[in-house]
Amino acid sequence: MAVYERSYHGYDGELTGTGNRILVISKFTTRELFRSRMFCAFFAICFVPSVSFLIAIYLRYNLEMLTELQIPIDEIFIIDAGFFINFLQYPQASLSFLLALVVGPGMISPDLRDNAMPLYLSRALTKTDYLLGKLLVLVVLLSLITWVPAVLLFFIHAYLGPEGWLVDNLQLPFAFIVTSFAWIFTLSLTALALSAWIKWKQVAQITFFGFFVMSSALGEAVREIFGGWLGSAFSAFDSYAVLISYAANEPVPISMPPSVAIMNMLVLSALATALIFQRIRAKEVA
Amino acid sequence: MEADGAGAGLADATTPPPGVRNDQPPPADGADLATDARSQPVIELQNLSVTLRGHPVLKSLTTRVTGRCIGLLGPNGAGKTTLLNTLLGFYPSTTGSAKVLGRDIRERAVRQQIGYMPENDSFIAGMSGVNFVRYMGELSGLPPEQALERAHEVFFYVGLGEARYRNVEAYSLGMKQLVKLAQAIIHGPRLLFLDEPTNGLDPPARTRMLQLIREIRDSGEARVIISSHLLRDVEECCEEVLILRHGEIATYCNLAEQRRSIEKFLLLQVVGAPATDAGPDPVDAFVAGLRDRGCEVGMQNRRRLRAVLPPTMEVRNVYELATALNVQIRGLDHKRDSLEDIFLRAMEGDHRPGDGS
Amino acid sequence: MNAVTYPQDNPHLWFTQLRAIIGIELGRVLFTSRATAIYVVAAVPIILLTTVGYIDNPRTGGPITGNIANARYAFAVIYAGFLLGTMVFLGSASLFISLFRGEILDRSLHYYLLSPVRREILAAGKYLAGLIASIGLFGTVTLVCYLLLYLPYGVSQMMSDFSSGPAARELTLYLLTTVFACIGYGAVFLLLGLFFRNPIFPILVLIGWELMHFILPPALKMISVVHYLKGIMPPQPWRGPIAVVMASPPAAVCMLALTGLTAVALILTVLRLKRIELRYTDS
Amino acid sequence: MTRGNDAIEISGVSKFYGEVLGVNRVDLTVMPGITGLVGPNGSGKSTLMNLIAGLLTPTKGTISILGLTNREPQLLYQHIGYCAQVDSFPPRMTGRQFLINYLRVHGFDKRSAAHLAHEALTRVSLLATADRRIDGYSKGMRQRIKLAQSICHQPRVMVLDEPLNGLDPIARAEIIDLFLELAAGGAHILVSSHILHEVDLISDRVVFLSNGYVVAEGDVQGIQGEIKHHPIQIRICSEAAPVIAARVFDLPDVVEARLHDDRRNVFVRTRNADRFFLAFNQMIMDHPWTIEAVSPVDESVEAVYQYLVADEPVSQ
Repeated sequence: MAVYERSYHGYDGELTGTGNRILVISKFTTRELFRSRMFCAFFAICFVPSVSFLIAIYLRYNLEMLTELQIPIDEIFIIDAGFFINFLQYPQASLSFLLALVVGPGMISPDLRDNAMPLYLSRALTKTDYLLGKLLVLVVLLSLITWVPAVLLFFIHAYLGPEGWLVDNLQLPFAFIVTSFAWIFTLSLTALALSAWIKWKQVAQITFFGFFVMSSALGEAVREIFGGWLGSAFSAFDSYAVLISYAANEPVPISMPPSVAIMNMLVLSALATALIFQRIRAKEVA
Repeated sequence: MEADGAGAGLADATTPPPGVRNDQPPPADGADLATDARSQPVIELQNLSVTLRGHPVLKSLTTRVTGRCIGLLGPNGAGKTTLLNTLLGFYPSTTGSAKVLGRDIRERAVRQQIGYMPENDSFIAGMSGVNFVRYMGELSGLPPEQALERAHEVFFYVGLGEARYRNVEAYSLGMKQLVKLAQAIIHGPRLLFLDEPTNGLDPPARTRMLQLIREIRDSGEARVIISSHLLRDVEECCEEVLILRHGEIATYCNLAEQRRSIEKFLLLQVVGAPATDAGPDPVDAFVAGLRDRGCEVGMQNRRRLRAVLPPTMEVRNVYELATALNVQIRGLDHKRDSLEDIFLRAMEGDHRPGDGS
Repeated sequence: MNAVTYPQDNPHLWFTQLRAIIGIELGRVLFTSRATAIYVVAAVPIILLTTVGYIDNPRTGGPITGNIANARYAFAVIYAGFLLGTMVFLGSASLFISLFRGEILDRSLHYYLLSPVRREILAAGKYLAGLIASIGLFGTVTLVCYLLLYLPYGVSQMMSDFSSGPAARELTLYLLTTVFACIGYGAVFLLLGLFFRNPIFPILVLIGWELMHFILPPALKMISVVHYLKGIMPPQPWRGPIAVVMASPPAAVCMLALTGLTAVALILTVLRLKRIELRYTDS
Repeated sequence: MTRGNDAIEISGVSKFYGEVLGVNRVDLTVMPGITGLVGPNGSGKSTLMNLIAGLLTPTKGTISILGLTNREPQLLYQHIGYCAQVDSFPPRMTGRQFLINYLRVHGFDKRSAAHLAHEALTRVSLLATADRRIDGYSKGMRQRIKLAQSICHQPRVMVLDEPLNGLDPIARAEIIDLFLELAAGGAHILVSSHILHEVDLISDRVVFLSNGYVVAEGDVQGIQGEIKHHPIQIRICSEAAPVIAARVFDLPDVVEARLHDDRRNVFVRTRNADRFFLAFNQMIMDHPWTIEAVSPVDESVEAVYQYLVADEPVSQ
């Protein structure tokens, strides 16, 4: 029989290396994100287009069901590279933008507003670890709704579809992965840069929303005056569309040269990264 | 500027006796610390200077801090927070160097052994209390299972057991301070930096916080540095005090040694019978009587007197006068140097109020 | 020596207070870091139209906009889509919302509420400061952009258009539209800023409302700002879906309606301000 | 100056935020001088101060400050200075500009505003840094500029929510002297604070709040006196403690004497303090004891606080 009086004692268990701090930050940030039901619902909606495209592919190759519905198969369902490009260009591009709008600004702003930076920095991790941890979350989430479903649909179609289709379309998945990563990094870095500089999450969201809306509105205005492709140089969405088609060597919908598209994304990402690092150097703490 | 006499004398002092609080008997067990932990200095500064935005804030500080619990004091803008932030690696030191627990502050691993409790409210929104502390634990290197287990342990230890599943931003001010302490001690650091731990707490919460700090200090597993403006709180926990002024060390001394007790300086709390219209008010008569006997008497307010007895007079004579005038001596104490006096002495030569850098 | 004259002895006290509030608010709205976004938004169209003025069309060698009539048409499209739709709308949104919601987020509104100033004067001071800033900024941008159209065609063309051509009337209408857009959107955003905790909602609410306005039943059209702005703007040769639009009332009626809408919004603002309760400590 | 009556009348005031209780049925008359407001966090302290400052309107009951209410703010706030606990300021402003702007909104002309601002800055000794931007100020300086803002228009009522928070000892002493000076000038000063010994030192009367109710109001001694049925405890420290412990039972109303295990302190509990102390004086005359220290354990504001408000121990 013993009486354990509640006195303080330290922790002498084993400690993990300092390398895994980035993963710890990503793990907890993701876990907190999925604790809100609203976000889970929104994230589920982001998968609706992927599922519907899957069904489309499945139906295409199961003729019996289609014949009863008397739908002329060949005219509607031409599943080719354009099919996947449309998948990435329309539903997934805007959904990934909305996801970045919802998640991105909330990455750093709350920590700035609630003065949580000293809690991180007083531990054995640097601000770069913190930023990489947050960036990783964004990149993973955005990948899950851009190139991951695209590549999956591609291989499912290759499996179901005609022989030899896989061989002569092999460059498609790589095109999807490369261009989607460019798009993901542009969105994530811009969102993180705004989140790192603006204390209030809502204000960062407006600025993020305003920035993209403004740039496409500007693109419209320029197209009105100049015509030609100069207008779409301002819009990141058009750049993404051009890059996908170009990488998949399909006819490019907008006459903008792909180099301008790449430049648009590079400039945006570089500017955002510079803003983030500027925030790192500024030794503001509490 | 070399620290004044008292401070310098300490550099080679032997182990200072456990702190004697002003009017409570000394702790019974006289915590027996492993001697090696005692002699190894907590913080060594080698003319450390820090300039922020072109403004010199710390001016070549040199000292070796060895106590178990050290109070960091100084007027606003003296550089307390800057010193803390420099030791934590937030600000780069302009010149000179500093060692914490024997390792240079530029090493990232040194922060593994430090626990830091920031001054202002700081938490992560949307997280439950225990989840927040567990996250901080894993960030300090604890593996996931131990982090969760340890999070619950420290939560119960700081007395927040029942609120651990609620969100931190719904906590009261006192609970936020306790959860900040919990995240600072979860990884069992060997050195704790507490920035204004009792600021804004109501009396019961303040007592509990001071009790926790004393327990951590007496456990011998961690040294504590407290930066605070509340001198009574520092007096209750700390054995040593480092006082900064204008970015320099004004005093670094051990509290017990500094408390010169002045026998003849009395603090009195008196209550006279209600002033009947017959004679003068008893309390005024009492004061006049003391002055007749050669005492200097200062009246803080109707109830509180300060009296300096002449060599010839004893406490007994005071009671004689009180009995004669039917005045009750509700409170009597020999005035000892409180931390406030040590602080004011350190500030001597600084008559410009509100200096602020 | 009592060098101080107390407010009670100041005959036109409310005017002094109004001037003070306008001065303070103008400083806060135009010269703080938050204002940079508005300056960027205002600079973009100017830069765009200057480049248009200088660059020649590679094929024809002449100005890109072909002839002045075509230029004026291009301006109409840019004005409706970009200048009015984005610059004035988003610009006045961020400017007027920050007047109250900005101060609540910064937790500095209590300094006003604790001053002996009538709530009517406080609301009026803030609104007027917002108006001066927005009309000053966006009005100038509209004027400069319109004049920039004439860059490639020389001053003579401009002079003749103004003296005899349609330019004078068109420019006045554009300026009036901008002014009334600031007045209308300003009052609405000022009010929404007081009600909504998260500023993003009022902006989305209004965008949705304004975009849907042409499919709204006539009764609901009455209370949308863009409906009246259309009445003031020079007639638009609309293309695309927006062409099918209910004819807006004549310009004078529109201006009156907008002023009425503004008055209602301001009265609601004052009522809300009278009952507002700030609890920073444990909010 | 409108000559309202010279008191703050709070009659039957309750304040609810939805179903959350702020304060409940508060009846209080605050006369000129310093009134300390004490109570744990969440006891309704801030709610009561915000009600008096007019930032909140009571759900039930009325508050009249010098005869005015917050329905006519243009009159009320000429006489009220408020120092919030939150330290946040309009952006990009120097200390002096902040004061001048505040005074201009009051309706003072440029010259009077500059004069009053200068006077207030001198009083809180912030002249040296008056023309630097507030966001460069340290915590102590921000506290002083807030205090300057609450006194610059020479109000007759000052509502100060933890005014000494974050100030260093020197600044605390200066600001306390300022309060005493203002109170001497006939102003009402309401100070809320958690540092009990400071509240006891400076306030003429103290209001104890707990869970939204006013549990006691008056000067500390008066309150202590009224808690008659609770015997008070006195600590006597002397070499002759054991002997004193034995003999003290001869004195009237002594109910308990406990010797501390260091045999130098004895804790005596008596039902009537006045009679005990007078008898104790006489007893010392009759015995050769040398008294080192005597301290009323219960008379301090900490003890009264613990008895009335807290259920946990509150150290001296």
